[in-house]
Amino acid sequence: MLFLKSADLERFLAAASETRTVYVPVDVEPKKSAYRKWTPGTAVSKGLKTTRSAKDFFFPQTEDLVGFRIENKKIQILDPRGEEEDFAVFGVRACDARSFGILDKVFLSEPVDTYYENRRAHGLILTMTCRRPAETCFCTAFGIDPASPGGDVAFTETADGWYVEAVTERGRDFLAPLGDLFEDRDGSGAEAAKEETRAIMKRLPLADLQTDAFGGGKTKEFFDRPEWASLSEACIGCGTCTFVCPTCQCYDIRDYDTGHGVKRFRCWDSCMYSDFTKMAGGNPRLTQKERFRQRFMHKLVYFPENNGGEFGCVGCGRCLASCPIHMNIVKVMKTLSEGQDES
Amino acid sequence: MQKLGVFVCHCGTNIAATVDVKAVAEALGREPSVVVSTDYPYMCSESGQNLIKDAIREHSLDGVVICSCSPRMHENTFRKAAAQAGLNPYMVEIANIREQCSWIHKDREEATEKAIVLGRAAIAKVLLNTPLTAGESPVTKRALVIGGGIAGIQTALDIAEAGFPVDIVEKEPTIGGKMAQLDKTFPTLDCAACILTPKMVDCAQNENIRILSFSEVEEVTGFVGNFTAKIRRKARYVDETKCTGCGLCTEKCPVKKVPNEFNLGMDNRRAVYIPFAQAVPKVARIDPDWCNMLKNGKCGLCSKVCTVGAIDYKQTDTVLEEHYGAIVAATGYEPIKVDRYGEYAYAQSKDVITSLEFERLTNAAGPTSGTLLRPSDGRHPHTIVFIQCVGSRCTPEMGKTYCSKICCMYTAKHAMLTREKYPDTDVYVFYIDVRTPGKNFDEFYRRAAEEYGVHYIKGAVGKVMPRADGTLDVQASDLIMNEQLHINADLVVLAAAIEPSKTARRLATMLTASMDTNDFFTEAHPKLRPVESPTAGIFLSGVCQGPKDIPETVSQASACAAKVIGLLSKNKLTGNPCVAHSDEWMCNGCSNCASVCPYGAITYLDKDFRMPDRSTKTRRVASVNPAVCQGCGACTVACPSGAMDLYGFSNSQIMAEVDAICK
Amino acid sequence: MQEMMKKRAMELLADGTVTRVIGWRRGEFSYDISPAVFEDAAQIERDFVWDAFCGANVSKYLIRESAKGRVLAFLKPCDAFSMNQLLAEHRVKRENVYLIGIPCAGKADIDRIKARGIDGVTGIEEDGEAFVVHTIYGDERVGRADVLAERCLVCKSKRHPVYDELLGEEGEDLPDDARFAGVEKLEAMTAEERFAFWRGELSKCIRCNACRNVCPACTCENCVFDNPDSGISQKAAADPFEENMYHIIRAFHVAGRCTDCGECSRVCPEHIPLHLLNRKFIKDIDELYGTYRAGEDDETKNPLTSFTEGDAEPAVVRKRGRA
Amino acid sequence: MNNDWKDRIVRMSGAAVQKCMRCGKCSATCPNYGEMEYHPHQFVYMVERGDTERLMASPSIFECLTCFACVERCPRGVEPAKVIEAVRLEVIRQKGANHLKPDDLPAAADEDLPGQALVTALRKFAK
Amino acid sequence: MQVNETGAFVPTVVAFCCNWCSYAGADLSGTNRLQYPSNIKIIRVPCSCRVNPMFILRAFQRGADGVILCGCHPGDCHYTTGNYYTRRRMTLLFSMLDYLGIERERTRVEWVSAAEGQKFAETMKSFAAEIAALGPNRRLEDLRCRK
Repeated sequence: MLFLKSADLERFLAAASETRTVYVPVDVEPKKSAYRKWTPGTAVSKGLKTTRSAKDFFFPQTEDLVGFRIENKKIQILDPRGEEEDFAVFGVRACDARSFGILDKVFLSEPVDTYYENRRAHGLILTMTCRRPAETCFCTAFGIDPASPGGDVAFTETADGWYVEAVTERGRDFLAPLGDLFEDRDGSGAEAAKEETRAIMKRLPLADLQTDAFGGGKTKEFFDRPEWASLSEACIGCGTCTFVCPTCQCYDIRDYDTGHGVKRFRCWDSCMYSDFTKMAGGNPRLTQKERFRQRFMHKLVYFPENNGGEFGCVGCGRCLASCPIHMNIVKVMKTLSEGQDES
Repeated sequence: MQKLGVFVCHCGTNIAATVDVKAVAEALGREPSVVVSTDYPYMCSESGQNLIKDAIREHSLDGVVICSCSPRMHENTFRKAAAQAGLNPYMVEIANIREQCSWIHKDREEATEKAIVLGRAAIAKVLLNTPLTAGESPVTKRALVIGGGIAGIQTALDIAEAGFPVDIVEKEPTIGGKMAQLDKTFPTLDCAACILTPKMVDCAQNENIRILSFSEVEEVTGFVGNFTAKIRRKARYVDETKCTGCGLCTEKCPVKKVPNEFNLGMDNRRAVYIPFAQAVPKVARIDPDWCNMLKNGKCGLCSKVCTVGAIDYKQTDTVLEEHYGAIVAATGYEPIKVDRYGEYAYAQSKDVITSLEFERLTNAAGPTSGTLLRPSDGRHPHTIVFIQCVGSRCTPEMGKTYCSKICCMYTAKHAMLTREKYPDTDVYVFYIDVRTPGKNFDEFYRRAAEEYGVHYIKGAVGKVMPRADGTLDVQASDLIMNEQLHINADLVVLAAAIEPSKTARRLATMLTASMDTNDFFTEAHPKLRPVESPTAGIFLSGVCQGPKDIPETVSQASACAAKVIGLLSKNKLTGNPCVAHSDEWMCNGCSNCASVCPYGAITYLDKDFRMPDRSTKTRRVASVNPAVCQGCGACTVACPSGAMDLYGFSNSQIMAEVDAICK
Repeated sequence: MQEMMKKRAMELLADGTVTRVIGWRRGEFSYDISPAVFEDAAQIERDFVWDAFCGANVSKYLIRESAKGRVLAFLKPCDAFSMNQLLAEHRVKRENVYLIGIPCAGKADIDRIKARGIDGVTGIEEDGEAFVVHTIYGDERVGRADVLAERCLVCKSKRHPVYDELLGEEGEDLPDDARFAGVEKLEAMTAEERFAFWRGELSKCIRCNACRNVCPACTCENCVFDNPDSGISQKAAADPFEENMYHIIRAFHVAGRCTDCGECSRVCPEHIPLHLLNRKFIKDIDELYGTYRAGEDDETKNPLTSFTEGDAEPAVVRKRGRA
Repeated sequence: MNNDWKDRIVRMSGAAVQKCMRCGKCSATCPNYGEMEYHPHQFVYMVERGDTERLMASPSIFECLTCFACVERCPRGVEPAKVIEAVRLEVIRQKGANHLKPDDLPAAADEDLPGQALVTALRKFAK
Repeated sequence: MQVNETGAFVPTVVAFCCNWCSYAGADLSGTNRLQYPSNIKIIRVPCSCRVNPMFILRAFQRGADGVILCGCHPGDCHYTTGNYYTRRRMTLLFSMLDYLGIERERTRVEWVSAAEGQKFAETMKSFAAEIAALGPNRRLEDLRCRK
């Protein structure tokens, strides 16, 4: 099995950077990391998760879709897209890696979103196992194994380096020319590390979180539950949960008049916002309760209903950490499940 | 898609000489929405206006942009033209390509380019204009004239003659003002009192005129056609309705040493007094600073002698509140204090006097009963020196920057009258320039010099030094002879500059009328609207607007009256529709807007709103009174939610202009 | 204190003074406490919590709650200042709120605990001047002062400018010297340094609107940034300019109204020190127009809706210290 | 008309000769008027006209006492005394005596020389 | 960014002028034929207090290099008090822009009366020169709007 020593990470990233831009998590303040473009000397974060998820690489917060130029009463239509370059994202955890599959289901089903498709085609995902999961982690509830993170190439972290495994054909092609950077070790160390991770997952406070109560076909069961009122009571209607979420994929399309033309761009939207789903005739979701319910019903009921049972959440826990009022999917799941027992 | 018309004016060569008007019309014609774009030598001319009207009708235009002179000039002209063609007048925008383009740039290419940008900004704005309809408000058919000098008197008489009630508010116990203190008037040498007092009496007798003497305006609120003024009627301790002006009290009053302000302190009056024989109203006043009864409760003589029981020691100030449709400022002037010019020794010598003091010294009702005597020793002066431009035409640090306008003429009058009455007197006038434009003015001055032998010397006086023998050594220069002179004078008369009354500044603030740096009221237009203040409903009469002599003051006062009559004869006024308005759905009732509104135009209502979920919610929201709002826009910025916006200058309109200019 | 609060809440519910109670509800890991509305004694008994992690300012909820009926709110000094400002702006019906002032010894910031490398938290206990943090990786002990929120380290006041009753001892205003240290540090930099600093911070903004939505001064029915008719609505910052624009205008709109409760900085998922913007306005107002504290009372006029004839000219900015 | 000369005098004196409205108050106020061939108002006028030679040749320029009465009294802020001072300087410079250096001072100074003269000299030559 | 024929930077300057004093002052400088640079474009507002900080930021966003706001002298406001509010608002806004590291010279407030045509022209000249010396606005521009 390929093994990359800790000391050789810099060499590996340098080599990878020759063929593509490589993004790595970097500490921006103690225990807070964000993806940055790797350049020689960039220190890779040892933290668990970046504040923002890796979905930004494929589905950025704002993206120009089309441009218009108006000259002498004539309108010209412009495609703002240039040649997309190859890039790689390093250090993607299992939860984020799974999220791409969820996004694919939305963006790559017909009609295909070519902007997203184009980025996916050029992006290489280098995943990493979790050695020190946090209390907010609950990926296992959605059948994710943080010890087998997937992606194109998976890195299994140990004390002195990483076991490296190509998961896809693209991953193999990527690793092939880099052979001399790795040692060859037997896989037992990797297995031990993976077991260690799995063991920690079992001790986490949310290890027992159950998803059985939820899934496709449960709309009627949950839609009118009285608990939504108290759950959503403190919600301030911000978009934090949606914007840090690796699977939220709603966007708005807007026009911006630059003075010499118009740029039509899309930007993330949030179902928590009061103008989400606002139409000429009004807004069907009148209060924060309906908006709040939408977000969780979507992740726990509607999405699995439309996507073969797959939940729209990967248990990364970012919303648990970021929500200004600490309301989150876990509290929702627990409250609704409890209520179900009583009823 | 809106249809716009663009009209580019040449203004003869005023614009066309520097701006390529054809290129501007062509470039703007390429803008989206513009369906017609043309140029014309004079857009403001009738044929120019017809061009616009025809285009509006022919192309069914939704908006019009006129590239021409400043909107301050012809905005109304073009709005009216648009209205005549059936377009809402507020769908017109002006791009100022004359004052702010062709006149300030020399390079043709540069000016043309700028004119196009200004045109684009106007197009961007007009696309967001909304048709506006001005509201109407009733007119209170009563005028307030502040100041009872000749200006105020004339204005009030003219307004009253037209049938409208007028109140004259005068801060002194009598009307008459400065003119009442003058002896003769140039260039005809009429006696001032002889021509003024009949007018004062007319005022008193005119049933449309109410004289509020010894009163001051304290507060003015409201707007054109609908002012409310609070007028403080100061206590005079004499019941105006009872006093017959017999003067008994003034003879019996034991306090005799009160400096008489009517004679500029050159003689004395009693503590209870009537300012002068022809005072209107002829009512006594007790001076509380001197009256023993008011100061320490001992005396009461006047009360005893008064046959009608008019004396009222317990009288207090009262405040009268009255509504007016128009307000006239006629606050007049004061001579400046001349003690600051130490070189003239005004403070050292009693024989250095101002021209106004000279008027009193030659007036039959003055301290010397009209005989010209030196204030110091009461002897007849044999050599008199008049000094011109004292404090006029100076740097701001040294005095007033303007010419006081009346000094040349009244000095010629003084010099002439002195020589006529006392031919043994030598009279010198030191001048920088003698300025005598005016009907029969120069002839008057030449008579003084030629027929009366007044010595006019070009040059200033450097120093006046009192000498031991009681005469004054006047050191001056004679620029024609190029020599320094010393004249041994008995009397020196200073032609002090005149300045607006000190009360004018406070009044201007109350009226929200603007003033220049010298505290003269600013007129709405220096040439075309000289008797109106820029603030609607406020009019200007007399010297409060700028130095002028009596004939000029009277003609301006009548002009002012004509404007007031024009206003008062309307039953309704059309307001300015460019006022603030609040979007009730966005307003959160925080009160920020009301706290910056200078007119109190914003109030709050608890209003029921039907919410999208069919519930009813009571919310506190702002409401603007469009008749009171003047459209400054202070509230729009104070409002954090953007609920408050201004018609005619909306957020989106201004931002559209910004965008057009910056792109 | 928590027990006293629960007792008073139950009493006031029972005697009909109020029908609802605003407080804080326990979370999963001790620190993740949510503001909550309680309607009966059982809920209070089970879920009501008051500890060092009850940082959320509950005053803004009273806009909504006071419109529904009589409600009891427990207010920290910070919340009470915000409350008073809301009352001054007629946003809360005073007759519909019953306000109990509660003392505050400063709130802990979980991010500062985690920044010390502590994770896998399962519970936190207060132990005098320290916290014992239980984690799946073992227990950790941290000093209270080391993990207090920034806003609490420079607390402006322990006093409640408005209340119906107080629980515990009333405190006093605290000196302001330390509060503006962060602003002063920036002011001492060159313009280039300041620009670089703010670009670094504001470029992190994801426009989640948490700062705005949590802010007790941001109570517009429809924010200009959400209103398509305002001409400046933005859903995301499509350009660095829009990041600047949003934060400048937001700070400007709350200038003279911001009580410096620090919620904006607390909720920012990107840890942008937003309080430094608001405090800059507070400091400028104090220096130029005299000390003013929003929420102190409901009579003093907001410095942006008042003036004096001798106010400083805008050119004063150009004349300041170094560029 | 010598415009260079005029500009130099105006620059050196900082006086605004064009603001003069010929009232003659400077001359009227001048205590040394009798000793002068040209009087303060004429100085101002001649400078404004660039009338170089006659003025610079006139002993009047050294008759001015620099009492500043004219500066004090001028209603237009023209400052005639400063104009005269500048003309004086110009004369001195033309004579080539514009090179007094601090090092020269000890030799030039004698006990009877008033201290103020030294200060004035330095001020003059520093221009 | 605009460049003239000699290659020198020509800034875009927006001047907000109140209708009663400064706009009239600008007209007067035109009437008196007092020149000032053509890259200054005036926007008429009823009162300086109508100018929302949004407008100033908007101008920078759209490519302005300097923004100047002119109103009646304090105490002379046509609406009595408008410019007093302007003064506070703009002082605080400018201070905030400075705090964010935006060049403090890019913004200015001047009081110009209807009689001060000369002052208007002088002010505009000096402001335009100052902005030209400062160079193009890069810190507060919107790249999408760049020409």
